[in-house]
Amino acid sequence: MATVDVETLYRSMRRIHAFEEAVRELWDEGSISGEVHLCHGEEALAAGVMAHHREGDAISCDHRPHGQFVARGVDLRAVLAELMGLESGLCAGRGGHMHLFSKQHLIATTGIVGAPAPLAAGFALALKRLQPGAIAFAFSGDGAANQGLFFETLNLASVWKLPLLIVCKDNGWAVTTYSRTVTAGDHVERARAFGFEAESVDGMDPLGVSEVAGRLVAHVRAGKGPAFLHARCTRLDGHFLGDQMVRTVRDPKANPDAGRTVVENLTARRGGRWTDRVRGLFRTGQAMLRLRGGLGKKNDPMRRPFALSDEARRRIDAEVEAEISAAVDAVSQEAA
Amino acid sequence: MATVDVETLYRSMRRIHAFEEAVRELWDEGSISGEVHLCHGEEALAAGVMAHHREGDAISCDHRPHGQFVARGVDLRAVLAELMGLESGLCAGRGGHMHLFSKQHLIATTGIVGAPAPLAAGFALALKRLQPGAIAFAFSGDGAANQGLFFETLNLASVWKLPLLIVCKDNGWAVTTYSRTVTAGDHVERARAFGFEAESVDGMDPLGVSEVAGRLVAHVRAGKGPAFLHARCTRLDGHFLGDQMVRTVRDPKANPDAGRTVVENLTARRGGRWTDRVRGLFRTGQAMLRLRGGLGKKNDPMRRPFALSDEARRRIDAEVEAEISAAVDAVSQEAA
Amino acid sequence: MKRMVFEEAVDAAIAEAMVRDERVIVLGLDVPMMRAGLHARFGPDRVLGAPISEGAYLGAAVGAAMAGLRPVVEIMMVDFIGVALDALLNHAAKLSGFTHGRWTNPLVLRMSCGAGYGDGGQHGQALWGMLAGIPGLSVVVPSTPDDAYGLMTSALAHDGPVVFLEHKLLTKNWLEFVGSGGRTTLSFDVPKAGHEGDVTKQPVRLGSAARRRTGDDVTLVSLGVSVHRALAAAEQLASSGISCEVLDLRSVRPLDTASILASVQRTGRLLVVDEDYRDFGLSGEVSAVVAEAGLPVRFARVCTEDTIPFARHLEDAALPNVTRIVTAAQRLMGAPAQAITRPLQLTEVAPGPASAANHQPRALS
Amino acid sequence: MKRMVFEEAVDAAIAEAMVRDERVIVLGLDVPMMRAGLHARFGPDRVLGAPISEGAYLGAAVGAAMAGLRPVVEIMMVDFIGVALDALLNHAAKLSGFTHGRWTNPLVLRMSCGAGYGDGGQHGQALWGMLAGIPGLSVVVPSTPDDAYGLMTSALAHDGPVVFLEHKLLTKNWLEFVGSGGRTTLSFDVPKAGHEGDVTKQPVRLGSAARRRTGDDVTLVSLGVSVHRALAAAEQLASSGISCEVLDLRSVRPLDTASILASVQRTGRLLVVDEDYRDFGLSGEVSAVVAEAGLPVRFARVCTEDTIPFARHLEDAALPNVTRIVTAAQRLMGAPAQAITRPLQLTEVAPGPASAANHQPRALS
Ligand SMILES: Cc1ncc(C[n+]2csc(CCOP(=O)(O)OP(=O)(O)O)c2C)c(N)n1
Ligand SMILES: Cc1ncc(C[n+]2csc(CCOP(=O)(O)OP(=O)(O)O)c2C)c(N)n1
Ligand SMILES: [Mg+2]
Ligand SMILES: [Mg+2]
Repeated sequence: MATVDVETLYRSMRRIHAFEEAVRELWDEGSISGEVHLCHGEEALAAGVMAHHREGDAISCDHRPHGQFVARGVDLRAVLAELMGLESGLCAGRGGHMHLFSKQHLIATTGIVGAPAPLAAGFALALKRLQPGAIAFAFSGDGAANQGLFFETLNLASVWKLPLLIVCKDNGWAVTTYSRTVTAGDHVERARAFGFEAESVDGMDPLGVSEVAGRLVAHVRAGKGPAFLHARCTRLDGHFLGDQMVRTVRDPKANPDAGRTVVENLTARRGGRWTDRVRGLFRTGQAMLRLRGGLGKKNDPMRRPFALSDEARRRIDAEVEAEISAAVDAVSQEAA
Repeated sequence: MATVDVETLYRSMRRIHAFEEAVRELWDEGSISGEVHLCHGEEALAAGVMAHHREGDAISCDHRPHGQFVARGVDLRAVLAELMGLESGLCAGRGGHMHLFSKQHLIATTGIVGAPAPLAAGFALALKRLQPGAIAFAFSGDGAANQGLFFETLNLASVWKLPLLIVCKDNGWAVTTYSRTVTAGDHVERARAFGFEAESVDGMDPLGVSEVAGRLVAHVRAGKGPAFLHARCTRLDGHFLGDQMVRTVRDPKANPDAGRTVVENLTARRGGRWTDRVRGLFRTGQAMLRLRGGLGKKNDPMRRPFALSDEARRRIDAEVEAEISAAVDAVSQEAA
Repeated sequence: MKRMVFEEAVDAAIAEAMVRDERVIVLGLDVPMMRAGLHARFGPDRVLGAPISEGAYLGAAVGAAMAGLRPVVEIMMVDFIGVALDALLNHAAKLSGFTHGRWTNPLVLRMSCGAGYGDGGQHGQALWGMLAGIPGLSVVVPSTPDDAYGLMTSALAHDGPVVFLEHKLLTKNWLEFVGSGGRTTLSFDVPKAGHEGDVTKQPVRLGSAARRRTGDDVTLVSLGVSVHRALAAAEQLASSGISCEVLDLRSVRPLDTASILASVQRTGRLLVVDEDYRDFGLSGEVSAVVAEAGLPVRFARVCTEDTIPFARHLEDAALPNVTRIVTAAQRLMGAPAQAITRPLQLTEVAPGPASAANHQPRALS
Repeated sequence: MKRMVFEEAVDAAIAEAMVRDERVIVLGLDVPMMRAGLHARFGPDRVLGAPISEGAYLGAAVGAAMAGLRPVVEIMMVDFIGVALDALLNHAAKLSGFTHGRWTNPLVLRMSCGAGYGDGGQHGQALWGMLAGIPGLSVVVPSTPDDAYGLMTSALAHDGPVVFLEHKLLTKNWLEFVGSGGRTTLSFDVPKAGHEGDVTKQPVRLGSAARRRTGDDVTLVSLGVSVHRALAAAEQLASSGISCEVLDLRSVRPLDTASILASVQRTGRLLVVDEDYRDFGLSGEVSAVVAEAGLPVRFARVCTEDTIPFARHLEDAALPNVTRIVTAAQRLMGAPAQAITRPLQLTEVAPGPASAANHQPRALS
C-alpha cells in the first residue's frame, strides 16, 4: 500500500476547492442552471480516497460529483462547459451537473440517491472479468445509505466478492433532514453485518483518510472482497447552492415567508394539540441549530493545519489558481 | 407474556397441515390453477407465532400465506373457494392464492417478494395511532430478506419505533437457489444492526417458537420498538406444488429433458473452459443434493414428538379432519 | 375567495382535511421542513419525516391506508418513482381489484414533476402517462392554484390511490428550491395564472376537464404547465385567424373522454400538447378515444420526445413550447407553417377569456 | 433449420453469442437452474445466480455494460419490474441521451410476461407499453421461436438496452413451472405455432413487424400470444366473409410505423389486439401514429382493461380472446356483432397461410 505525501493531498484538495469556488461564481451569475451540490467540506475525503485510484479503476458518483471528477483528472474545461450546458461540454451539454460522464475515465454520475452503489458494483463485476486488479469506487452519502439499492448492493457485492469500495460521505444531512433522526444503527456496523471490511474515519483529515482508504483499497485490490469506508465530513454550503434552510439560518429575515407560514400555522385555531405543535416547533428549532453548528469554520478541512511550508503552500495555491482560472476563462470565452 | 399449551399448538399445526393436504388434492385434480406454495414444514412456526396474535393485530403474508390464514381463523371455506376462483371466495375469486385478503381480520397477502415488510410497517403505523397496544406481523422468507424493501423497512420501523414483528421463515431456499450462496452475513446480526430486538429459533419446535415469539411480541406490544424473529424451517414440498427440481431430485427419469439439455451443453464443442463447466456441474449437483437432504422426513415438524396423550392427539386429529373435510365438501359442492 | 400561490392551495386543502379528519397524515422525505406549516400546526406525529427509502415508505403508506389512515405521501419528484413503483403498480392500484372492492386504500401520492428550469433529464420528467397506464390509479395534474386545491380535496376524499402531480414551474417553493436558489440572475417561463390565483375552495371532481378557452378550429388538449403554453399559442393563433379551443384535462386518469369528444366533434382538429413523453402515453390515448368514438379528426401532438437535455436552450426546444404548438396548429389547419418568433424574455401567459368549463366552470385569473 | 421450442431458441441465440463473445454473460435469479444448459456449458462465472435484489442487480448490469460486458439480465416476470424500474428509467435508458451517444450500455433484460394460466394479477401482466414509454429503451415481444431467436440475436448485437419479453404461454418451461406444475388436469390455450417451430437463425431487425396474414378489410395489429389469437379470429372471420390482415409488431419500441401505415392505408380499418392494459399504452400509440399520418380509419382495440382476475374464466374474459376480437372486427365492418362461441377445449391455433412479411418474411409453422 502506497503512502501518500501531504503535498499531493494538499494539491488535490486545493484543486477541488478552487474548482468549487469557480462553480459557485458561475452559478451565482446565472451561467449554470438548476441544482448544484458543491463538495466543500469533502475536499480531504475526496483527495484521500482518490489518492489510491489507479488508471483502469472505475468510479460512480452521486449528485455531488465534482470532487471525484477533479481528482480523477478529467479535463476541467469540459466539466465546466458541461455545467454551463455548452456543446464543448463533457457530454455536449446534454447531461449537466448531476449527469457527468467520461467513458475514457470510467467515471459516471447519477442524480438518483442510492444508485451509485449498484452502478459501481456493475463496474466491479466487469473489471473483475476484464481487468483483474482494477477496482470500482462508489461515492455516496449518509442519506443514500438508507436506500434499498444501497443495502442490496452490500449483500450483492459481498456474495459476488466484488472488487468494490463503497465510500459513505457522512455529512450528517440529507437535504433538510438530520440523518441521525432517520437512520437506525451505525453505518459501519451495518456494512459489517453484510461481511464488508469496514472502517470509519475523520473525513476532514486527509492523511487519516488516505491511510485508511489505502488499507481498504489494498484489501479490495487483493481480491479479498468489498470494503466500506465511512468518512465523517461536513456540508459547508448546505445541501446545494442557494439552500433555503442555510439562508434562513444565516439570516432569518432573508426568508420572511417561511417564518410567517410557521407562525400562522402554529397559532391556527384548529389543528393539532398544543403539545404536538410545541414538539414540532422544538424539532424544527433543533434542526436549525444543528445546521448552524455544522456551518462553522472549524468544520472546513481546508483550514486544518498541513505539514507544508508556507512557500510550498503558496506555490501550490498559485499553480492551482492558474489552472482553474485558465479553465474558467476558456469556457467563459466560449460561452460568450 | 402468556405461555401457550401444547394442545393449542398441536391443534393449530394440525389444522394448517390438514388444510394444506386438502389444497394439494384440489391442486392435483386441477381445481386450483397457477402456482401454489404450501407451508408444509412451517406448521410449528406459524402456530407458535400466531399463538400470540390478538384480535386487532394485523398480518401481512408473502406468497406462502395459508398457515397464517388458517391460524388467524379466517373462514376456511372462503379461503378454499378463493383458491378455486369461486364467487364465494374470500375475494370473490379475483385474488387467488397469492392475493388473499380479509379486511375484517386485517390480514393481507402479496406475491411480490419483500413487500410484506413495508406493508406490515404501514399496518403498524396505523395501529400505533388508531389502536395502541395492537401490533403488526410480517411473514416472509430468507430469500425476501435480500430485497431492498426489506432492508429499508428494518431501518424505517426502527426509527419510527413501530409495533412490528418481522418473522423471517428461513427454509434455506428461494425457488431453486440455496439461500446461503446469495446471502451475506447472518439474518439476526443484520436485523440487530438496525436496532431490532432479534432472535433466532428452531422453527420446527412449536414450544420453542412460541416462547421466543412470546418474548418478542411482548417487547413490541410494550412499545419498545420492532422485533425480528428468525425461524429455521423446511420446505417439504419444494418451492411450490409440482416443483420441477423436486420432481427431478426424487426421480431423475421424470424430467429427461432437463438432464439431456445439461449433458448436451456440458459436452458442447464450443463453450466455457472445462474447469468452468466442471465447476458449474459441481454446483448444480451440490444444490440437488442439498435439496434432497431437505426433503427428508426428519425435517417434518409434524413428526416431532408432542407432549400429548395419544387420546388427545386422536381427538384433535379427528376434529380437525372433520373441520377441513366439511370445508372441502362445501366448496366442492359449490364448484360443481 | 383567497389569492394563493400554488402550493399554498395544496397545503390548505391538506390542512383542512387534517383538521376534519384525524386519520389524514403526511409523510415523506423532508416533510417537516418542506411542509413546515403543516408540521407546525399538526406536530411531528402527523407530519412524519422519512428516510430516503421511498419504496418502503410508499409501501408502508399503502398498508397504513389499508389499516385505517388516509396518508398523503410525498416523493420529491416523480422521476424518483422508479425506486418505489412496486407499491403503486402491484399494491395500491390492485387492492380493490384483488378484493373485488372489499378493501381499498385511500392514499394520495404527492410529487413534483416537470421541467423548464435546467436541471437535467433525471429531474424534469412528467411520467403521468406511465402512471396513468396502471388500472386502479387516479392521476391528476392541476394547472392552477384553484384546481390544485380542488383536486387535492377530491383526492383526499377518494377511497382509492390518487397520484397528485405539481409542476415545479407552478410552485414557487419548488422552483426556488431547485431552480433559482434565490438567484435573480436566471429567468423562468412561469405561467402567472398557474403560479398564483384566486382559490374558490370548490372540489374538482376526478376525471373532469375544464375548457379554458373556446374556439372553433382546433381543440388543444393539454394539462399542467402546457395548458398555459397552449393558451399563449391560442392567443397568437387567434391573431392569424385560427380559433382554438383549449381543454385542460386536469385528470389524466380517469380521462374526461366526454369533454374531449364534445370539443373535437365541433372543431374536427385535435392537437395534444403534453409535456410527457410522446410515445405510448397520454397523447396516444387521447387519439385512441377519439378514434374509438368514430370521430374523424386531423390529429397532431406536441410532446417531449426524448430524454430531456440539460442545456436550457435544448431543454426549451425539447419541451412543448409556444412556437411548436403554433406551428403544429397551423399545419393542422393546412396552412403552411410560418416561423413565429417567441419573445425571449420571461413570458407571462395571459389567461384566455374566461369560459364556461364543461364540468367545473373556472376562470383563470 | 432446426425445430425448437420457444425458450430453446432464445437460449440458442444467447449461447451462440456467448461462444462468439466472452463479454456476454447471463445473470439473475435462479439462472444456474433455470438456464441449466447455459450454466453447464459456460460455468458459474458467466451464468451468475443473484439474490432477490432485482434493483441492485439490474443497476449493476447497467454498470457492467458501461464497463465493457454485454449482460443478459433476467427478472423472472415483468410484473416484478416495479422494484427495479429505476435502473431502466433513469440509467439504462438515459445514458446515451445524457452523453450525447458517447457512452452506451449494451444490455438485454429478459423477462417472462403474460397471463392465461390462472396465476393472479401480480403474475400475468404485459407492461410492454409502460416500458416502451421510456425513450432510450427498445422493447421486443416475439410470438414464435424463430422470431425469439432472431430478436434475441439482434438484441445482443444492439449497443443500447433492450427489453426482451417472452410470454409464459409460449415457453414450455415457464408454463410448466408456474402453470401446470407437471399436472395434466389443467389445459391451457397454447398457440402451437408460437410454442414450437422451425428456427431459421436469421436476425430480426429491431423495429420490424411481420405480416402474418394478408387481407383487405381489417388490419389486426398485434404481438406476442395475441398474434395467434388474432390469426384464429381472422380464420373465423374469413368464413363470414371478412378478410383480415394480421400484423405482428414483434417490436413495441421502435414501432414499425411504416408497416402499420401501409396496411391500414389499404384496409381502412384498424383493430389493435394487445394483451397489455388498454389505456395509455401501445394501442393508443398505434392509433396516434395512424392519425398523425392523416389516414382516416375506423379504429377499435381489444386489450386488457383492468387488473387481471384470478379465476380462470374471468381471466379468459379479461384477456384479448378470439371472441372479443371477432366481435370487435365485425363491429368495425359495421356488421351487427354476432355471438360466436369459442371451443372450450385447448385451442390449437392453426397458423394462417404463410405470407410474405413486410421486412423479414417468416412463415409460422
Ligand atoms: C431516490 C431519490 N430520492 C430523493 C432524491 C432527492 N435528493 C437529492 S440529494 C438528497 C439527499 C441525499 O443525502 P446524502 O446521500 O446524505 O447526500 P448529501 O446530499 O448529504 O451529500 C435527496 C433526498 C433523489 N435524488 N433520489
Ligand atoms: C420481487 C420478486 N422477485 C421474484 C419473485 C419470484 N419469486 C417468488 S417466490 C420467490 C422465492 C422467495 O424465497 P423466500 O423469500 O425464501 O420464500 P420461500 O419461497 O422460500 O418461502 C421468488 C424469487 C417475486 N415474486 N417477486
Ligand atoms: Mg449527507
Ligand atoms: Mg426461503
